[in-house]
Amino acid sequence: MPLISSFLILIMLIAALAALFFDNLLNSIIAAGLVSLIASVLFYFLKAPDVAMTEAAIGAGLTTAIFVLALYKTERGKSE
Amino acid sequence: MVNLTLIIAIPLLMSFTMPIFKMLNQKLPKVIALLTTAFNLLVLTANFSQIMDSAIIIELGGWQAPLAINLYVGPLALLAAFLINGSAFILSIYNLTQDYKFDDKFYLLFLMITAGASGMVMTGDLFNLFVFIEITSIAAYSLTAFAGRDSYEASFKYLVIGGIGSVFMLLGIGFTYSAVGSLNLAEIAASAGLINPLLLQITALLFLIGVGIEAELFPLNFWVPDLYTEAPTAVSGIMSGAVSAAGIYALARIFFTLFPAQSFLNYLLYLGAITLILGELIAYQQKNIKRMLAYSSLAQMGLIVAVISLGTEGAVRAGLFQLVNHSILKILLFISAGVLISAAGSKNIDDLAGLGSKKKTAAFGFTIAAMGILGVPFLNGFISKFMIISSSLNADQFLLTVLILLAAVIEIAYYLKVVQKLYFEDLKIEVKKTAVITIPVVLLTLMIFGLGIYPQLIADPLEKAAAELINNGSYIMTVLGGM
Amino acid sequence: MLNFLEEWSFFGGSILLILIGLYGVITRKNMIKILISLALMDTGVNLMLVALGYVKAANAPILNSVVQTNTAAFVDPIPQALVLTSIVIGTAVLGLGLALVIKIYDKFSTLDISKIRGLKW
Amino acid sequence: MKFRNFLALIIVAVFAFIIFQAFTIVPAAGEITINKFGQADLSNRTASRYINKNVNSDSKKVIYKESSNLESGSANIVTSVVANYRSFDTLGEITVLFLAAAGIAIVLNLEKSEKSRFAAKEASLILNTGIKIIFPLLLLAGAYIFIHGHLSPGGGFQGGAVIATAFLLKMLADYKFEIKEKSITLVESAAGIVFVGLGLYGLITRGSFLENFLATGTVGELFSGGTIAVIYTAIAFKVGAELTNIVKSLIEA
Repeated sequence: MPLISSFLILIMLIAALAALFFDNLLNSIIAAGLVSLIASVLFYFLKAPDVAMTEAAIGAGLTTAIFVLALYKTERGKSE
Repeated sequence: MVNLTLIIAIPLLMSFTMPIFKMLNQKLPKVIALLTTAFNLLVLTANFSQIMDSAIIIELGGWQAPLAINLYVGPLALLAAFLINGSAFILSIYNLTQDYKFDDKFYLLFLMITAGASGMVMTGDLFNLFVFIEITSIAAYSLTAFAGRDSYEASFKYLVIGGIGSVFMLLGIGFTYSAVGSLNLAEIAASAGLINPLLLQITALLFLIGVGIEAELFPLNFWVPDLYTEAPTAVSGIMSGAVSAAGIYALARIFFTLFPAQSFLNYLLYLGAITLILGELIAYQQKNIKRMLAYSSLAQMGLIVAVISLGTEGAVRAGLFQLVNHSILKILLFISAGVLISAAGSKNIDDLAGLGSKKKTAAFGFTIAAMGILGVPFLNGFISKFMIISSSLNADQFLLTVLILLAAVIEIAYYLKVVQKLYFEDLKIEVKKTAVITIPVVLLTLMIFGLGIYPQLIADPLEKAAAELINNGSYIMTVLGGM
Repeated sequence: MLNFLEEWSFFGGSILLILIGLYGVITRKNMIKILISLALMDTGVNLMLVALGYVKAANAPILNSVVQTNTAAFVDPIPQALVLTSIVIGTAVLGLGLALVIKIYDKFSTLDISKIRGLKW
Repeated sequence: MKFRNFLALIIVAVFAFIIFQAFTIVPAAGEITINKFGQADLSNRTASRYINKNVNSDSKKVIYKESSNLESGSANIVTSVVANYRSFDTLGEITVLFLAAAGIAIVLNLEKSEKSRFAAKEASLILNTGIKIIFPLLLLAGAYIFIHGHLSPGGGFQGGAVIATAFLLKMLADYKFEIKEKSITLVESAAGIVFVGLGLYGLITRGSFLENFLATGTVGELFSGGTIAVIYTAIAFKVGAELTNIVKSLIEA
């Protein structure tokens, strides 16, 4: 169990760094969504199913969606 | 006696209903805002004598005091709540003459910034404090953006720095809860002596970052000038008069009641002194009148924090008195400056030349308030300045005293520059039609003279508030009494 | 090794996430990336809070047909409740921030803060 | 540019140093500090009162589907904290969301610019049919989540978020689908009024804001928990409406 969670945390940190250093904003947003998604699995490991559900629905789902919407309202929408 | 929860509950109810009011009648939102703030003042007045006697604890949800969320309203909280709701009331009168686009949303945000700040000063629970800080800041971000144009950038800047602050504050809450096992301020204060000193320092730093943003403390205050410059006048007024007061209150609560230690207060003293001097120096160079007021506001906040963190009873009383005066004076300055700006159609101080003959009320208001800040005798600023200097001398802080006097000199220079422009230069521009602000100016001027000539009006609450702040034992006893 | 991982992975990971977010907020010039960094910080601190309330080999704080009584060991429910609140608040702040970003983009046609007057910091 | 990154690294390193120190503290005798991972001691935390449901009443054994008329009747303890013991925080939190929704609407509509709705102009048959099936299912799932909030994981926020997601998908897939702003506002306001109204009713009848005034029933039954279910329903409607409002503003900006 510690191995699985440590591995997930490692991936989460890599995804977080990737979110900062990707050139493409869409990739960044998706990486940030991945961070939230992994966080929600980690919340489940920490015996917090309520928080896991909220993080998955709001953090990983809706937040990513509004980021993408904002992206298409700005750079992506006007240049292409 | 009326239940003090209503101060938060009624504005909440009114904000939620505001869109419906707007559907009923276009004019209703601004009237509702005025009535709600008036109602809050009445509730506070009704509880005044009781609180002066002994602090009121209100249990929320019917749960016993230290175990769930409770409100704690002592003299200090009462003083701050009066300031906040009084500022909101006066600015609501001012707002009657203003027309905002989306006025239902403006007024619901305006009410919530008031309720959020009142909640900040009344709550007795650490996480609840965080929630109220967030309510206040989100309302402030949105209200800042209300002016359109350049205000979006100011709002974005504030949002980012506020977001970072809330993360650190939340981390501090987590550490505190993990160590103490409770979120109640009194319980934390009771076991603060047991916390490992290093952990205490780290937690205090985290809270300083979180709350220092609201209290406009150096170096977390670089968003303030932009915000005050770009936001609508009523918003600058409420931010300067109410929100920063709530921020100072929260800071004082954390560093006097929660983690009382002289070493932390010393750091606060340095931070406050730096804020004071930097603020005054930058204010002196400003050409934009609102920016000048913003930096002057920062400097005043620094002064108040520095004086309060001297930690003696006289100093705390002087600092609190200065806080009251600052709220009154800055609101008057902001609304009269707002009228002058719209009359001239420019924020540049040079363009305001000669307006003293045309916009008599506004120019009069600005002058009186400027005199108050400078500490002219018979105005309220004189007495608080006097108290501040004597208390800092009593505490053997000569350097601080010199700094305060130096700051006062710089203040005189830049405020008199504006007054001189208003009255002693020729009118160069075409004067535009503006709103009438007679009632708020008269009310505020009365307060300035009232407190200046008869300061005993407020002496008793100030004394009790200072005593409450310095001795946290009574706070702990009142909340945990039954345990 | 396993013990070390068990003890430190959650605390270390969440603090690192906060710090990565902080680094991003300070250094990134793209406004959307600044908000992404803020979201990372939020996630990190939420993870931290829940991890502080974790109890080894305890149950999720829900009574059900398997865990029937309050005498069983539970993880701390309070940080979980706080985190529920904090997640929603974080989303609210991000939404408002993105709305501001859209308007600023309308004005300057760029997301780069170094090219926007009044946003250089 | 390079200097800025270097400075940021130093700031981050300082913070890392400060914060990590908190975890390495070895407390002296009698001192308290942060608990080690997995070793939170609940017995002296407020949480134990919430778990044993003995904040106001005496300690007794709580048994699933047997104990009744407890001070807080929810089987999900997180729910009883969120919607009962600390419901004032929750009221504050939905207020934050409400303010954010209002702020977003202001910011995006204050100065009119040309608006283009972000949605699929001509949805394919598969997308159209898919969304027709998924939309009611998601609404149903959302409702299930918040109605069972006091029994199983989930509750008002999660249910509200799922409902908002349903509307988001519908708005993205169907260009003609529009929600009237007025109806969202009414739902938002009504749910908020219900929440505060519950609080005020508790204040009037029981003497404390947000105090529970309904029977709490038997732990684990659907009809239990007193006002928790009502509060969570109000929260779900409010969160759902607010998130939908935020998404709608962003889509139509």
